[in-house]
Amino acid sequence: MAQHLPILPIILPLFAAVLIPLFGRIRVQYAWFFSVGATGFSFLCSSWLLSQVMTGRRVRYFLGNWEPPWGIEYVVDYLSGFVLVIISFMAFVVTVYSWKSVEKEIPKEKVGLFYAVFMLLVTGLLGIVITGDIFNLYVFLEISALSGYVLIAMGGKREALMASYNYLILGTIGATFILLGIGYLYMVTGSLNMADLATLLPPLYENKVVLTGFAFLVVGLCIKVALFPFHIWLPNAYTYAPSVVGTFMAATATKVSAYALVRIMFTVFSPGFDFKMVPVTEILFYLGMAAMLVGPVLAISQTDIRRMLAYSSVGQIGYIVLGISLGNQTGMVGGLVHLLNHALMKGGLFLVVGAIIYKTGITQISELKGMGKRMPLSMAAFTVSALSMIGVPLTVGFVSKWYLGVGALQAGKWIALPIILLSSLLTAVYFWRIIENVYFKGAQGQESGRQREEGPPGMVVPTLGVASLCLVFGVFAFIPVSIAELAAQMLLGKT
Amino acid sequence: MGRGNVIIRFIAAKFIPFIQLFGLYVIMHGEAGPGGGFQGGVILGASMILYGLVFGFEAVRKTYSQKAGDILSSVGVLLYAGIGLLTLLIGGHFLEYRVLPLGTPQFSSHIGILGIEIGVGITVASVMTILFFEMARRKS
Amino acid sequence: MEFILAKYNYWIYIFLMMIGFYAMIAKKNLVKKIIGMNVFQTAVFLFYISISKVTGGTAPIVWEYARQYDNPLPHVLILTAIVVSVSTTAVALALISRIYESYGHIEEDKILSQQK
Amino acid sequence: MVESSVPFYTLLVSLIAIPFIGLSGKSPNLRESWTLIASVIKILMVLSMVPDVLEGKTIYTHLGSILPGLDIAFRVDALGMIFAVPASLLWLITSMYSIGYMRSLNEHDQTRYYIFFSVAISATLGIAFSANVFTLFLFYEILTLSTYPLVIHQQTQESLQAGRRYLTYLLGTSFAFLLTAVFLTYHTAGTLEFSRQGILTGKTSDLMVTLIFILFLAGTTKAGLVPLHSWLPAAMVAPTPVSALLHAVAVVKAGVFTIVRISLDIFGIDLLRDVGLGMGLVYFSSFTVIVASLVALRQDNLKRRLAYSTISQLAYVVLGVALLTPGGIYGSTLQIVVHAFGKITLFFCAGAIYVAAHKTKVSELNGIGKKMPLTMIAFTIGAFSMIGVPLTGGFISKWYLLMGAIEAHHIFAIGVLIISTILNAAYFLPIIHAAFLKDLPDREEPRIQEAPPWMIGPILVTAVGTILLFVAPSFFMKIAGLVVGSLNGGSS
Repeated sequence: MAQHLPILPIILPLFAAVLIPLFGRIRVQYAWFFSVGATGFSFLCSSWLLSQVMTGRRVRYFLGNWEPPWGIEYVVDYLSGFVLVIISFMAFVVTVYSWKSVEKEIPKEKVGLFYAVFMLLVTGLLGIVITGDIFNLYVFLEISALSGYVLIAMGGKREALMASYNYLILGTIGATFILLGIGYLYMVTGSLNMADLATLLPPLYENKVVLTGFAFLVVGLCIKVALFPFHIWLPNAYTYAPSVVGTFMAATATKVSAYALVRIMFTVFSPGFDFKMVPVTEILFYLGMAAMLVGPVLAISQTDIRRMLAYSSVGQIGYIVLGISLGNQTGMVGGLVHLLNHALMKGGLFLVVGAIIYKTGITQISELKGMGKRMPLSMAAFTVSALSMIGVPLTVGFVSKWYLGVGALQAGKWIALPIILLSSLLTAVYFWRIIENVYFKGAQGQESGRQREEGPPGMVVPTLGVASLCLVFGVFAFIPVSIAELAAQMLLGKT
Repeated sequence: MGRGNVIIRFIAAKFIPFIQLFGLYVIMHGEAGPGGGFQGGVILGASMILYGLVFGFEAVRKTYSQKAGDILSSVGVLLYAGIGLLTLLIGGHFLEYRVLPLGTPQFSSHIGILGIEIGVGITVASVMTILFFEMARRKS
Repeated sequence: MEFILAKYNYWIYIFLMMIGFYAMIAKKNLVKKIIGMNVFQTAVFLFYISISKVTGGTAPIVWEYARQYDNPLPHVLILTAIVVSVSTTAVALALISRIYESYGHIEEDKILSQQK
Repeated sequence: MVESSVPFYTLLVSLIAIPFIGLSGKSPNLRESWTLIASVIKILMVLSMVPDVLEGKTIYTHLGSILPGLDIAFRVDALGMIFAVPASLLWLITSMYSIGYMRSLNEHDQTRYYIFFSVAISATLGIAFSANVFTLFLFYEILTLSTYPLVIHQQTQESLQAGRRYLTYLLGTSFAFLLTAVFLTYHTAGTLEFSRQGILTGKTSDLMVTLIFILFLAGTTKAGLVPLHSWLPAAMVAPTPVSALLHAVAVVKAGVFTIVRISLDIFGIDLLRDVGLGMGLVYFSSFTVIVASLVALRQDNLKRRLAYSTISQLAYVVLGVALLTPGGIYGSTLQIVVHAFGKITLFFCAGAIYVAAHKTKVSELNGIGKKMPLTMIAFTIGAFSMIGVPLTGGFISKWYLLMGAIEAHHIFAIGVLIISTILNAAYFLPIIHAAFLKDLPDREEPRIQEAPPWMIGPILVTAVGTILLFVAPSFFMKIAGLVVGSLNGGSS
């Protein structure tokens, strides 16, 4: 059975997605149980896969036992194992957390549908990560995107509909570009398997068709990643989605697209191609830095806390892209570790916001006064995550920043260093506004007046768990970093 | 609704069984020639839509309730995934039909693919129908 | 001229694609955008199908005249892509109908003016 | 070199106390006794390391490394000790004083206050004991963040405003410049570990060294060097014990200590001299000394006057190090201790005046010596120490600073020291004059009206301490001697 593990993380949520509409009719709670079970096992399988990979073995799985390049292949290597664990972990945490929040935000008759689609989203995201087939990647990308559109539209406000629609239009443009790029590559190589493409492509690097295909792939993925200036779909989508969906997508969706970008750039194509033959990393470098500045600046001007976090995501994506584009191992490690770190930080922040909305319905920053006393545990988690985002030492945020900074210096790209630090400062500005409101404003002399309104344990425990991981991986940073280092070696090792 | 021309109603009534039969044929034929679950499913779904257009949605709902549609769409996927899981449990890879214990590997493959196609067909047909009726139900 | 004629399939698909792309970006009507999206996607499907053609090939079915046959794989891929496209369209139309219910418009600028 | 975990436990003590403080928020007596117990244990632990340090040994703890090159490690040497001993001693005294102050004024959120107080002192000792730039940076940030809630304790619009400035200056510059400097140091030197010979020697161009040095200076805003000083007067909105802590024990001193540490152990005296950075630093700090004193002259708010005095006094420390002579560094190290005792006395007095008489302005202090004789005598001692009058500790440090300047044949520095002494006298003596020799305003009757004993006690202790530093300075002089001795290729 052990050799079938690679398929399990994908089909468990898929099965759940199918079974939930059937059993959810009997009792709504079953939907939650199935989801938790599926994501939980998915996480266990992913962790097991990662541990397998860490022994130095690449795990491959042929669907239907059709050998590549004919059949579809699932590959788990350092990189995909790492991302797989991140995604399935966040899926598990968010699902556990979701019960109360969904109960409140989604009409009862739609809860079953909600969980079914949510599981499809998880399936799609995990599929993107694990697949070794470039067309399969497109299909999973669309599965996740479609379920994303549906989930966002379930947000209560009518703005959610327009947000979902705009996301749909831009997402489809991106996906179609990707499809077109895949077509170009297929046209000259006749293969869709990533590993196979990697051996077939190098002699064709001068070919104009290959270059065009590459360009379409990168642009399409940049839209999916929401890299500045393709980020316009993101803020509304995260703001108006149901809080569970906003949390999960903020923590994982763009990361997975970033993973796909890395895959295309470094596995299908090679570092030599990216850095020497086309100016793609150069462009990504500057776009990443632009995102790092624009995101926080826009975040500062927001009054809605979720929209602020969404713009902050735009900035954080810049870090990941910057790390990828630096072209040395340190920078790459920074970018890859930030996949995990940002998932934890942003996940934690959105989880807290979800709890606040559940408990009080507050979405405006100015209304958060005195929240530090009303929801002390949640706000503690928020503070830890926020400090992480700023990049205070001993939190995960510092680890990414350190690697990115050192990587930038090693690459001789000095300009990146002040940008990274400036971005941290801007991040500090918009988070400090909240922390000041939460702890130090209003409610003077009401030391015992206001009673506690902490969220239910089902929400608080996952939140605290994620927030404490921000600290754990900030102190024991060698754990994710060592995996990311192996992954970076693998990606950059080929010439 | 449903008050269409008598010719249309007569012809539709006579045609729908044949359309459905053809849909089934396309599904069953999928593993050996042009056809398959998608195409067959769409044809089946189209027959339901035609029925609805001509005789009215209430008529459709009588024979094919919304609940049935919802369940069928899940069942189709379940069939697909279930066969995949079955092959896993038997010891093959996911969707490796030839390990199914049905005599020769060729025959097993035939049956396996057929099962998959039927699953796809059910899902596609029911989803098509659901989509159409959900859209039509919204009288703006 | 030779250049244009020899690659006519690409010209067709690029032309269609640009029409669709224009409609997606420039049209204010939400439904027209979706129509544009369909044209846009179909153009890419056409591209796939056209590259699968082998000169003198027949349909990829085992029959007596089958010496050389077209590449069936792109067809299969596009079948999947069509399903994706249909689903996207379905989701989009469902969204539009709900947008119409809650805003009373399907013109983007009017909706945006309501959101303010 | 001695391997020992004591430095780490020393830090941990006040952190362990935090949950106890937090849980006993309902009964103030219990809460405050936790604080006091922790501070006593902390002092004992710090003192327990003194013998080793006096023998010239270094105590080293490697706690773990976050990433390759980023170790959390502690190293207790003479320089660290000279910061840690007064800091931990004065923390105990400040805690006692806080009890009196906070209770007299019936402040809100006292539990929060004591918790962050404890974090702040841990961070301060962390800075004193850090063995590399990363650990230093880490505790530097923790100190900033943990003192923020103390600064804005009033939670008024004004204090939030001041808090924002506090953070912008401290957090902002440390992230913008200090972290950049850390990055560049790591990039050029490949390590962040402190070393007596400096770690940048011969690694890079003079230009780069200058750049890194300037970044370090700009990033260490805590030192309050002009023109990056304005957070300090703004932070005077804090409760007085906090101001005392900020100035005398923790924040500003941590900044100055950081500059000293980095100058000596990252760059090294030789490198600074070769590149000519010492000279630059002399002029820079002299500028601060003079300007801050001039500004202090014009302040009417007592605490603000004291704040500018701090800026000026602590620039002495930087000045002394910048001379790059043994005498100068000797004087600087002593100045750290002496100023701590003197300035904390002054702030305590300011707090006592506020609690007992509700006065905050210098112009209101006429005749206050008749109402609060003990307080004002202590104030006088503190002020004399600031000026450098004999019989107070201030004389000793100023003497050695002057010796250092003479040793360096640095006429400019000598001039600065003399002028600033005159200025110090000019802004302190009028206060004393007004307090004792002028008449009380008509409405007030001259009866004794001192602050509560919890406040008077600490004031007297620190005042006596200031005098003791003149009478029996041998302990600190010995440590200072070790600091200087280790410069000449001594064991690190």
